[in-house]
Amino acid sequence: MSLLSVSGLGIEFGGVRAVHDVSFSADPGEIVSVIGPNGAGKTTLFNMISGVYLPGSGSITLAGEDVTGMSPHRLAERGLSRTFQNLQIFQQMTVLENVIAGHHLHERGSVFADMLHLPSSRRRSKAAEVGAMALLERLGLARAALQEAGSLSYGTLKRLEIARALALKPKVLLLDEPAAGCNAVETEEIDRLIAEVAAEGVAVLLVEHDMKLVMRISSHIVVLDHGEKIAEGDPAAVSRDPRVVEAYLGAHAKEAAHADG
Amino acid sequence: MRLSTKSATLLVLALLIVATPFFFPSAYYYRVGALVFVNGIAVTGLVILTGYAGQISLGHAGFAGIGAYASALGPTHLSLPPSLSVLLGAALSALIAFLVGRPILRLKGYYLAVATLGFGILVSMVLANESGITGGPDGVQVAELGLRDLLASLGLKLKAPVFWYAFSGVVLLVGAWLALNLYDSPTGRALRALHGSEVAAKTVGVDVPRVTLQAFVISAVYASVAGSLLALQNRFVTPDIAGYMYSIELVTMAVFGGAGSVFGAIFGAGILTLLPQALTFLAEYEQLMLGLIMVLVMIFMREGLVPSALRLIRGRGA
Amino acid sequence: MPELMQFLLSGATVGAVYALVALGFTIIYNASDIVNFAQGEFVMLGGMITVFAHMAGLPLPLAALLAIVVTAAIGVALNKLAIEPARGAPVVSLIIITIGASIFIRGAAQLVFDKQLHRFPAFSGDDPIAVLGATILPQSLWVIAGALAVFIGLWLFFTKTLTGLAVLATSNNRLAAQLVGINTSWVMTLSFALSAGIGALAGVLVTPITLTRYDVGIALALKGFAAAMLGGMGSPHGALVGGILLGLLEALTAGYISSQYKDAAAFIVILAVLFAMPQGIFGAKRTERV
Amino acid sequence: MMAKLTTTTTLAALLAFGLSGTALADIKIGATLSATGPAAFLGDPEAKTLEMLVKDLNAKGGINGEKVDLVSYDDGGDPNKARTFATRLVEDDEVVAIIGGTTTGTSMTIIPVAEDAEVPFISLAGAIEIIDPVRPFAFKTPHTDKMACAKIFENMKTRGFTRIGMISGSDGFGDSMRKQCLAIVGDYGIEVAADERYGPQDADMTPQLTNIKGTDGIQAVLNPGFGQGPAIVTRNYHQLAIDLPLYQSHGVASKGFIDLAGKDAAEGVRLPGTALLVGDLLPEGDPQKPVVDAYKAEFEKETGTPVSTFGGYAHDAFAILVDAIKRAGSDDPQAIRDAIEKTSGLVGTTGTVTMSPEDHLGLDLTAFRMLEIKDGGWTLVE
Repeated sequence: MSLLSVSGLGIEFGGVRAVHDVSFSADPGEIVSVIGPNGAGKTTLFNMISGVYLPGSGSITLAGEDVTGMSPHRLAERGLSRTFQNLQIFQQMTVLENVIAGHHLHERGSVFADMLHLPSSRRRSKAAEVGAMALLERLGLARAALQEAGSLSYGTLKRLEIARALALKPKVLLLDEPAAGCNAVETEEIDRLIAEVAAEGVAVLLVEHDMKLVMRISSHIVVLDHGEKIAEGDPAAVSRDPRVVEAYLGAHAKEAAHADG
Repeated sequence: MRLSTKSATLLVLALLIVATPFFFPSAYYYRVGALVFVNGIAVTGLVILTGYAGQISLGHAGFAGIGAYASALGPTHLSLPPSLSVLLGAALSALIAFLVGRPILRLKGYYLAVATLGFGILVSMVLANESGITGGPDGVQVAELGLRDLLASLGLKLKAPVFWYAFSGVVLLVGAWLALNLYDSPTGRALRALHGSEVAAKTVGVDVPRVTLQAFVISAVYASVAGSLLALQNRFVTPDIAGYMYSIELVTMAVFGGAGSVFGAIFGAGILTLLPQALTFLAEYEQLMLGLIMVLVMIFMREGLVPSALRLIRGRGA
Repeated sequence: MPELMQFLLSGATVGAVYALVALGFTIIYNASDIVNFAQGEFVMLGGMITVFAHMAGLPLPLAALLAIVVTAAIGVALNKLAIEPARGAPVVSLIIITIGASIFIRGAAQLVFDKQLHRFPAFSGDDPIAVLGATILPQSLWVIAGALAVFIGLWLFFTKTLTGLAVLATSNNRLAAQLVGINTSWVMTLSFALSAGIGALAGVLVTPITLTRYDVGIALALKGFAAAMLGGMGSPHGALVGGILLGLLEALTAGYISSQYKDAAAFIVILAVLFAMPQGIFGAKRTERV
Repeated sequence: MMAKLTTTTTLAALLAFGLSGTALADIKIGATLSATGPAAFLGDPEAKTLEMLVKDLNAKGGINGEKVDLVSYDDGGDPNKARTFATRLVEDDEVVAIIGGTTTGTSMTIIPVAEDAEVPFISLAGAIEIIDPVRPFAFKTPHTDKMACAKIFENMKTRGFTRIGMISGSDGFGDSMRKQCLAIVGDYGIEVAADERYGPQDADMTPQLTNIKGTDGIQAVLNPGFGQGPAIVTRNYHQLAIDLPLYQSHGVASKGFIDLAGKDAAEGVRLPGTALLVGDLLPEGDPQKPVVDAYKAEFEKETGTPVSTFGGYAHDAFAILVDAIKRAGSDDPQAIRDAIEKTSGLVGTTGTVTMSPEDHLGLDLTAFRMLEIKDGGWTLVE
């Protein structure tokens, strides 16, 4: 049995099928990439898996439990964490606070203790802060720790989101275009990081446009087109699949090449 | 050594509370000071709700009304001492905030604004209509808190405005301390996180309905305590205290000074309480000026007076 | 039975007043997603300017026209001076801005005009018209007709005219609207002018019934606002139906249950509707984008 | 730290600058009135009246040769502000007496301040609570609501009515008067068979009036309230063609009411009013005639607006105070208080005032006149 499995998932917006009958699964340590042209429904799929959208049909199972339609914070409690294509940073908080907030599930406690500044509250905060600092070090963000997040560059914020998502100590991590807007050096760092995280036993779900990155690190690829799954398999098999080449790779190869410049 | 925001805020507040009386020519200034503190308490609650959690309420005067009437009616109807009545009012406000907040906080933005507005109006309507219990629109008298007499019997005789200045000042300090503790705590971070991005807050595990409800209940208790203090020092209360205008004034004070900062919001309460007193010869223009201030601050200093000013100072320094 | 009829007529009269105010909210909301808390002041201005222009010797129709034009100009000024400079501000700020504007307008009105109650003569006299054993004043018919006319006008405007579609497009996606060549700044100006003008027209129509004073705006805005929410923000159907429903609700509560708690009953029903249907009866559902 | 220091000094400066006082004057009288806000239509004429009277008095040489200085604040009808201004008047401006409290709510918050500071206070609000129980320093000039009720019920009794309907505003005035009326209505052998309410800003009262109309055996209807409510009630009453006598309260005793209700609708409406409204109808020799005629002429000349009962309350309060200071021969608050309590036979616009330690109002029912509206004007019923 897989850690995460999605079966027959679908959703409509105003009668338009955004995602239809998509099934796949992911195991611990696996990196599953979801690829497809723009508008193929990748982010919508992520939004359903992470509980942001309520699926119209199908089901999602996490560690054997049916979690279809469960709210995001309950999914977070069950070890599912994510980043966003359009950044969702806590702008008014410092970089460090953003990552401490990522530790919410580990640091939360009685609101009375928090207001009275009781030792128990301070202990929780301190532990979260230590964990957050470690993550910032790992992602090379330690120097920016006390800066307000809103003042940072796009690439840095992308890494900050990953740090925040990791703070949850997730079993399943959904990364929505983690390398978008990053330069070559940053992309390589992210590449390394994803591999590391997977190696620790986390199931990573990845939406990414950088094909070289996808082909290099994915253990399994799911291809979407017009909201439907058109192919699935390991990178070699997918890249050979004629439907994929026709629907996607042909067009996208150019795009990727262009992006690489 | 760099002072933390918390220590700095508390220190400055304490200094202001203790030092300004040396400049007071008459007891009347203590009265104004006490009003600043009472409004400051209510506004600190709004900092938690609006500044931290990003939720608006145009009905918090309703909770001030509950607190005020609890301290008025507790002694007459339940034979409770006024001090216990204040606590009862706070508990009642918390309970009502808890019950009302659950459904209301599902709404967002304008809908939340109107729902809270409606709640406040309902409270003032009940206070005005149930005249058998509440004394109706003309109001009801409030018993003496008794603490002043106690102090007098111990040899410390204080004029009413002086006593209320000191008492409200202490309550404000405690309220500010609690709010500042919350800011830098797990719950505070969760609130500020959902203010920044609700969806991201959810995905890091923040139970948004739960923490917004906590913020709503806490801010209701602040408003309730402020209402009680106001009623007790005025010795009389009318349903106006729960009215729409007082709700708006509270929000304006918070936003004017800076809803994101406890000191800013209290500062806003101070300025907007003092202005009408300083400009009595312009009383005719009071509404005009209040409206103008609200518009201008929101356009030119979105974060409010104090945070905008601090940003400017820091920007220069860097 | 005549009692019920009287309650219904009363509800329709009051409801039409609320509907007119609610209709004023729709345009600005549709163009900018802003709920204009100063809408009630437009209604007040419509009434007060007419009163004072009429007292100064202008014939009533001319005074009313003047009131509508001046109020529309004030609406445009509000947009230019307070709303446009605050573009992109969070909802909380916009709420405070429009509330601030309403307090400002009220403060100015008490200085420019006075603090007394006023009215001017009803358009078609005060002789009640009998309907099935109940009565209604001719002015109520004017208000009801006015609400219907504004509703039909708005409905045609939003569905049949290019300008109306441009307003909707601006609300949906300002940037995209600009890209397809819509002058969004002009659309905003127009929306505020129209909203203010409709508000003033409402003021002109209702003043013989409700009377007017510098501070009548708040109560009217709150009721109109509640009506708009009940029906669904931004929908002319919603404004009309919401207004009439609210009026009927109040009249029937006052008639059959308790005149003391009719306002409370109305608010409770609205809150209940909002919890069941957060978008109101006719409101469009919006999906949050991530 | 710099920034914080600046804040402190600014605050102190603000306090010191704006809040500190007016120049020393001979006799300082304070007022806090609701010249703006929801009760502005009461407070505005009151404020104007006081201003006018003080100017006059000083032009005539003041009291016992000393000039009067009026310190007047606008509390906007907010009891909280009223209390603050009262504190300011006694603590900072150090006035010898306070006039004001336009509404019951504001008056009730001023009372504890005046009592604490032992400064006489003359309220301009209606509720009986202000002077009952009698407090040493609290006085008032308007008739109580209870007296208005009594006047109305007396009139109803003479017409043989035993069963009436009531429709009251839910504002402070309407609510208080409703309570007072219900408390004494039984004494007149009258039964209230229908008891309806309306909100202060309601636009249509036909449902309530329809219910009253549908109640069996009702002989007359009473509408305690002020503001737009009574005007709309009167119009709706006419619209529903209810042919029972309609009584309004002293809360609408002004020419404006007839204009707002409309001449036709207001025809035949009765209400208890003061002599001020009917000065020209008073017989020569009526002691109030010269007083009301003088005040009316002067007020209308000075402000260009018609005189109202409410301005008259302020007129009387000022007259009582000036008379008391004259008799006391000093501006010591305690002496003034004692003199006010001994006020006797002082003719004001509301009536002839004779106070005592048990009565801090000093008016009786005879001061009220039952008026009836005919052809858009007032007529005396008696």
